[in-house]
Amino acid sequence: MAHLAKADFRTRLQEWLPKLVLSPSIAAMLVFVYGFILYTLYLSFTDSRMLPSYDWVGVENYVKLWGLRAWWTAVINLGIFAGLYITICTAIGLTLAILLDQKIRGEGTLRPIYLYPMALSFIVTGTAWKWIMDPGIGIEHTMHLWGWESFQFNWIKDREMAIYTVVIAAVWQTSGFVMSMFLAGLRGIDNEILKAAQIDGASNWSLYRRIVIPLLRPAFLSAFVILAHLAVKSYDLIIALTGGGPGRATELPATFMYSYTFTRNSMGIGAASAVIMLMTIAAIMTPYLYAELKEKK
Amino acid sequence: AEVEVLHWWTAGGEAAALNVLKEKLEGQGIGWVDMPVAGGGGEAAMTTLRARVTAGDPPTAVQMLGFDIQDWAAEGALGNLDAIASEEGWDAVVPAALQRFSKYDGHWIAAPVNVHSTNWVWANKAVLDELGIAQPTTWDEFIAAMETVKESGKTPLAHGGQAWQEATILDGVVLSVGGVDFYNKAFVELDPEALGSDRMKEVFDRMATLRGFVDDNFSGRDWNLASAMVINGEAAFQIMGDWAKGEFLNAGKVPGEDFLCFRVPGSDGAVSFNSDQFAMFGVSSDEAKDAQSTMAGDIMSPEFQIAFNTVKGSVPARTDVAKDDFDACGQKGMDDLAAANESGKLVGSIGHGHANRAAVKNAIYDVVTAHFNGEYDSATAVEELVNAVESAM
Amino acid sequence: MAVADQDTAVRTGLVTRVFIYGILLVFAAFYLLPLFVMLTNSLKPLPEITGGNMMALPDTWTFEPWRQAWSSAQIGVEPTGLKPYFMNSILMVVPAVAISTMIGALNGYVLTKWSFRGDKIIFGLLLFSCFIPFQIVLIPMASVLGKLGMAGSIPGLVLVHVVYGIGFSTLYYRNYYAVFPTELVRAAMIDGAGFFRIFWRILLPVSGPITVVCVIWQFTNIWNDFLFGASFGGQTQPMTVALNNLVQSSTGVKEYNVHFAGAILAALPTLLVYIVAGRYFVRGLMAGSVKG
Amino acid sequence: MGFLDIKNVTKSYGAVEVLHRVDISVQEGEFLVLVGPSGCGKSTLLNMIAGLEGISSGTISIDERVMNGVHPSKRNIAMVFQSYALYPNMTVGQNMTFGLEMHGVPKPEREAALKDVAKLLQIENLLDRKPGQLSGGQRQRVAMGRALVRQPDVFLFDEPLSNLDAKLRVDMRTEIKKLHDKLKTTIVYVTHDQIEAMTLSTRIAVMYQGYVQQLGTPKEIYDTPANVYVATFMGSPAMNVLPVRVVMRDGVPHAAVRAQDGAEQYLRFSQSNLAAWDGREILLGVRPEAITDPDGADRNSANIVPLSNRIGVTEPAGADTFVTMELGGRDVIARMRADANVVSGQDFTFAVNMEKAVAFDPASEERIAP
Amino acid sequence: MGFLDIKNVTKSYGAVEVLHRVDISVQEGEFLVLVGPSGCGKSTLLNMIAGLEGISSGTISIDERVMNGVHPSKRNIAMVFQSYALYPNMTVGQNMTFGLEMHGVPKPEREAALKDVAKLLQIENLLDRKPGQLSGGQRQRVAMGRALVRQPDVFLFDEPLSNLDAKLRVDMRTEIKKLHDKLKTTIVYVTHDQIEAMTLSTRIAVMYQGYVQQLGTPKEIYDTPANVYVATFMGSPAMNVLPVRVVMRDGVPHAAVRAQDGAEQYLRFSQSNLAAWDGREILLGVRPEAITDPDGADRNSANIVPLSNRIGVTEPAGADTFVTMELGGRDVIARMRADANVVSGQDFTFAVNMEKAVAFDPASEERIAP
Ligand SMILES: Nc1ncnc2c1ncn2[C@@H]1O[C@H](COP(=O)(O)OP(=O)(O)OP(=O)(O)O)[C@@H](O)[C@H]1O
Ligand SMILES: Nc1ncnc2c1ncn2[C@@H]1O[C@H](COP(=O)(O)OP(=O)(O)OP(=O)(O)O)[C@@H](O)[C@H]1O
Ligand SMILES: [Mg+2]
Ligand SMILES: [Mg+2]
Repeated sequence: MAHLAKADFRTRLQEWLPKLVLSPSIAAMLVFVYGFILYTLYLSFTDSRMLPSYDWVGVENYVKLWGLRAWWTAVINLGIFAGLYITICTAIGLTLAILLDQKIRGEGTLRPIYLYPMALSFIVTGTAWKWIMDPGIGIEHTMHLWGWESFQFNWIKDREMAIYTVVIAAVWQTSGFVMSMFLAGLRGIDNEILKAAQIDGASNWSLYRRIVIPLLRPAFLSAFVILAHLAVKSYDLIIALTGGGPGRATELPATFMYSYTFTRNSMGIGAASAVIMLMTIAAIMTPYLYAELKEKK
Repeated sequence: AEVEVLHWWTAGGEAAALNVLKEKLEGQGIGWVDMPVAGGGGEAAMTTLRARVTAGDPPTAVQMLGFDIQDWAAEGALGNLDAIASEEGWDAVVPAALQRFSKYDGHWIAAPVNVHSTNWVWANKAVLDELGIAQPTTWDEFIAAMETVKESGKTPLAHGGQAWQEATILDGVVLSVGGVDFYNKAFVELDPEALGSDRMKEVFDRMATLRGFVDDNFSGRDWNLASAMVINGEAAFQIMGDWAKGEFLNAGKVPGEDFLCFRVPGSDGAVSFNSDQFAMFGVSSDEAKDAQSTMAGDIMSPEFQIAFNTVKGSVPARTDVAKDDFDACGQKGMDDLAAANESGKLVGSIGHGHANRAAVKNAIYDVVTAHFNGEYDSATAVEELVNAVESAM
Repeated sequence: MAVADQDTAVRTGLVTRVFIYGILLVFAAFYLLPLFVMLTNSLKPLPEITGGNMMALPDTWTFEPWRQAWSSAQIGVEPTGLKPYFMNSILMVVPAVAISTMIGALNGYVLTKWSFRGDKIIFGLLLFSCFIPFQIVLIPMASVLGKLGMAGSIPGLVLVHVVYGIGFSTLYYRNYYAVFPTELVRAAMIDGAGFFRIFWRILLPVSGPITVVCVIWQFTNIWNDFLFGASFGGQTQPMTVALNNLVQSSTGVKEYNVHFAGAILAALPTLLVYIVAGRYFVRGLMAGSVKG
Repeated sequence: MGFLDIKNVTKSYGAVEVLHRVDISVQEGEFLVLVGPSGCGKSTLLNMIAGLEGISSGTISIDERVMNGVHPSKRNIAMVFQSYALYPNMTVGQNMTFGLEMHGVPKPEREAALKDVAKLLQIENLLDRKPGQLSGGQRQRVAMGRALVRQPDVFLFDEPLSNLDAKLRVDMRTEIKKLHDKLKTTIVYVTHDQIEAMTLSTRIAVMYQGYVQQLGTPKEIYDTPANVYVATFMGSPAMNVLPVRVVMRDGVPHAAVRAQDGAEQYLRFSQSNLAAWDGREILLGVRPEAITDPDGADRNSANIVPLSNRIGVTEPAGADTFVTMELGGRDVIARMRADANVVSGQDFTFAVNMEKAVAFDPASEERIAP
Repeated sequence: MGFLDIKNVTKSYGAVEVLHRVDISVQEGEFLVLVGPSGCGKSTLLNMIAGLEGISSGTISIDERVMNGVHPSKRNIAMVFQSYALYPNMTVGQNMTFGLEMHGVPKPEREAALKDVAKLLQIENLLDRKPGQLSGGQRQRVAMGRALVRQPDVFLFDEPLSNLDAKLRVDMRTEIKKLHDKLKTTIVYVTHDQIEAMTLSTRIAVMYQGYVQQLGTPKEIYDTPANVYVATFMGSPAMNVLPVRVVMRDGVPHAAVRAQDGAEQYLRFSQSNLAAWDGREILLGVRPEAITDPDGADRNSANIVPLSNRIGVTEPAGADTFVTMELGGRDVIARMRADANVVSGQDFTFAVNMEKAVAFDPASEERIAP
């Protein structure tokens, strides 16, 4: 602007205020997020064990990391877990939202029931789920007591299936929240568009398939961000539910990182695994952010 | 003055026992600031400790196990207890194997509270009597006994599928296979040859045999639930540290009458131990130092050792304490400890971080657990063990 | 005769509706199951739990576990129950939620109504910060808090939670304000209002729904946090740490009934927030995050 | 029995009745326009015809088939929504052919229909865009196109041109008119715009507060409004309605009004039935274009009456000049030619075309003459 | 030097220039109306005056004080937004006095100002309601009221009446006119509505694609449009523009046009300067109201010319009847009295008021006569 010089002080203050207001957040973010990420990156190249040390060892930690079976297990588990968790949560959330949007009597009661698990921490409910899925005392036991002797549900004790119990508990916790997001999305769709589609002769099925679901794209995106972030950060859940077991069959990168950093006193490897995790997240998030920010142009 | 104590004894008798120490200190004009963080057998507390130290605000005293103490000492974070130690003559009464952890560079840095030993077998006497089983004295008898139990339809071995519980069994099994020398060579010195030896294969074979006596529903089970199986008579044996005794006592069982305690057959004479100690962190003011050493002295005092260990199921960390207050198993433990100390058969527990550092311990966990859960056969397990230990060193 | 009056945009037949209610109820049961298990077992004496059926209602009803969990269970060396920790949590949560929400609101306001070159990048960076795993920040955070002299104190905890709460609160408010008519801001400028007065008088009063969403989110996350509480709580540990101490004790008898009672007690504030504010939750999401 | 029959239809939302016993019968090929102020129930009625709102009582039938309870998708109706209601996720082309697709029309036929309509609406080059990339006028045309590709029994238009600027609106109005002349499909059309109502319709229904006030041809509505409400609602500027006294002079009823200076003037009625109101007050309705300068007065009228008054505000508006004056205590507007020599504040003699005057009962506000 | 001076102002969004060197000088107390099609830059210009958009180059000054860079809150301007922009959380009263409060006016004064304006706008009984509880027309008045309580240097109105129905719009227009007559504050007013533009303004700026096409009094714009764009934009129905050949007959220029039957007819121009175009093609502009039935023709015109043609569509529209015919290959609209005896498809002799005709250069489309 050519005439900025003529602006009086208060006007200039008005122009600076927004940035001034934003600056503490930016500063905090730079230090506490990006600074720490850089710090972690640095640690991943050192031989830090119990406490940070500053002896450079190059990529040794990364080499070790990728040589560890447990890390591979963790990465593969994350793939399975995140994939299923995000898909199932989305599917259940969408289904419930659509059903709940049909002028359901008692919506006011059902909604908090679907939503409340989000309010609980896994320290709280992990134990309950562990019980429920434990064949000795949980569902299986109960079914046996009720006379269904052949009933079997012992996934939590099965190395192959244990990761799916984690999915169940995680889905239990967040699908209600996802439902709310979709419900909000559905309620936000212009009624006239739905009316128009009916006039156009669309049956309920094609109405949802062709009009409603495509229109929920923003809700899908928001849900994806939240679910992806929860999947990547899942830690409490594993600890409370399976403790990473049986064996180390349900280890995830977050638990892996924690155990190497803090219980195994191999902070360097822990940092390396954190860096890999962050890079993965960045790879997934950047396209989303790009789309989000471009759209607003 | 006050002491801030970070520990993970947050429940039941042990917390109450710690309260004795607290009251004692308060009687001496020293305040107690409690800082309990439970979880993962002290893992959470260690994480907290790391944060506290990094923030430059370490607690005065921290409950710690084995090599962690040495690691912290190596970081230069710990204080010095030489004064009170020499005053009270700790060098003479604390077993050398414990001193290995309580002293760094020749200086006292921690006060041991107790000695747990891990190569115990707990048995339901009623079940054994019913099946006509005598207390087994050799490995083969032990196996035979379990076969008998299995035939009766009960669970021979109660076990919880958590890495540390499997490693606890390992302690006893290694001692039963190769004795103290092999134990030390393989798991303390980490000699690759010993680690990869046929003996090691036998260790894993025995572990596999034991796995065969465990029920299917073991994975993730807490140890006290496994103990409960023995108490209820659902199972005959449990291999577990002496803290299991508390469960039996709490259930109103009497040692020798309702339940038996004996060393893992084949490991007689040897004791694999772990010891809870209070590591004393560096404090600056004299007042704090005084409080700290008063606390250390109180911990080491026979009254406290007795008060605490009778509750906890462990035995005192000093060998000159009267046995009268202890029950049968406790007395046996004390005798065993003294004897093993004499004969040099007191070894640090593999499973509880008294044989080697955390990284190595966890590497061993990984292999043992994987093997126990059927992921490796014994031969593979031996190979993996060598690799894992090597890469963790 | 009059046809059944349905003014919904989409109409469904009777069979379909029965089917819909069926599915909804099945899911309701799925969501309620763990709560049911915790609740019933918290009302049983211990032997009934170890010996009996998890799903069965108590034979003997007892509130003793609740009393114990609240006021007499052994948490550290002293049998205090969860009671004394409750206040610590409140003292931490309230300012942390308030501050992070306020900052998020201001950030959202700036990012949507005072856009400048590079604002999108800043938003992107803020958003990415939501993804940082807390485990990796523990050590550097401890050292920063130590340098600030805030380690082991409630202000320190508040700081940590605020810092890592900003990402989400900014996201929520940004998306909400993005659909707020900019005309109103312009009208207020013409009326002579400055930066803060526009925020205070124009935007904030209509931010109710999104504030509910943000507060619920932050409250739950902060209340349920264990890692930071245990690491930076010092002598003012929050309730989660106490609960953890109760539940995770390494040796001794596991008093499951007390544990469950304690777990529910620790979750009560968040449950309360959900039930009280939950009605506005969908409305807030609707107005905000989705249309962004 | 018409083609589209609305019989005794009421609509309530909860306790509030928003439509009261509406009775409209539309012949096949008719163009019915619904007009009325905001909130009078026009859209509600349209939605009921479409099946988008339930009917509280009464019946709606199309081609003798009762439609109550029939799903909208089964009614063979096409509708243009006031707010376009375009599917934002589809291209213009997809938007327009979605209805055909839903009705199982095969692709080649859809393409052909799309091409024709797109050409008609001059949006051929926009077919691949998304609605978000269109200007308001273009969107409006797509909304229209979506209805036009189909061959429904009835077209429903809900204020389809309300968002266009004046110029585009005139063009589109002409297109709709042409289209109706060609297809002869029955149309029900809601609008706020009177020119639209007057020029497009074969009949108009004027609604107010949920009642149909009058249903008739545009000419009937304009020349013989059923009541004061209809009279003032239709026509812009609105018909002047002022209280006058009926006096008999030479055996013919006259309206006695007071000009601004207070002098009473007499305007001769053409309708002799007003003799019955002799000496009583009535409401006289005169449209602005019936009050002109003498030169501009309708030369075919048999009853042009002079009226002297002081000129108030003058508003030149291009083609015309509007003059406001005070008459009978009311502001009265006259529409003059653009060049009429009128100056604010001067006295002037207006020519009033009393052939076009309407009289209302002051109590019921119903028309009493002609 | 005017009171509000817009000098050489351009505005770019990124690489796109949306306003090109706009130069407008507004005198104190003037009522300037900006008209133009959607997207031509009207709102942008208004926002720049208000300080809500930066100025890319050029200067805007009010009362000789350059305003570039001055914060909106410091410009002493009041603005009415197209979308009302009422604060939803405040009552009507608070909405209206918010500006005064921000300018530090003490409470009693605010109350007094509020009372006056509320009375003027007849919304006294609504002061305690929230905007959500108001009808469209009431909201509009509140938006207006919010501007009126202040005593700004300049009022800016952005399509303030666009959302009202016809009746309300006429009322509000009259109110604005009265208000301006009383306060004499400078006003810049954006509208799509031509009647509004013509009746309210002292001057009109017609904009198109970011250029000011013509700036002049309503009469100038209407009678002597600067180019074909302005000619067809202003006036409804639009001015008829058709290609004609100039031929000299008796030394006077005539327009030669072909009626539908193909016969050439000659319309005498009143402007002799067209002699220069003898034999060449020009564009002839004639407004619909200048083509009438002979009885309805302006009796003051010196140059009424007959024109025979076949009648196309007729559209009765209450006060008038519009007749479409084909002339010179174009559709031409004539505006007749409502009672004119015109029947679709018949031949008819129209009266064309050539005094009002305008001629344009067919290449540049600029006006060449009068
Ligand atoms: N869902 C509803 N619940 C209650 N009242 C309603 C509902 N929908 C509409 N109404 C009321 O019904 C009346 C008629 O509404 P409708 O939309 O038919 O008006 P309209 O004539 O189309 O008006 P406009 O010209 O503003 O579109 C209004 O008074 C409105 O407030
Ligand atoms: N932020 C922006 N970025 C890019 N182009 C813009 C932006 N805002 C407006 N424009 C463009 O500037 C031009 C002028 O817009 P403006 O809003 O002034 O039009 P207008 O004359 O007020 O139209 P309307 O009558 O529809 O309100 C339009 O072509 C528009 O697309
Ligand atoms: Mg409507
Ligand atoms: Mg605009």
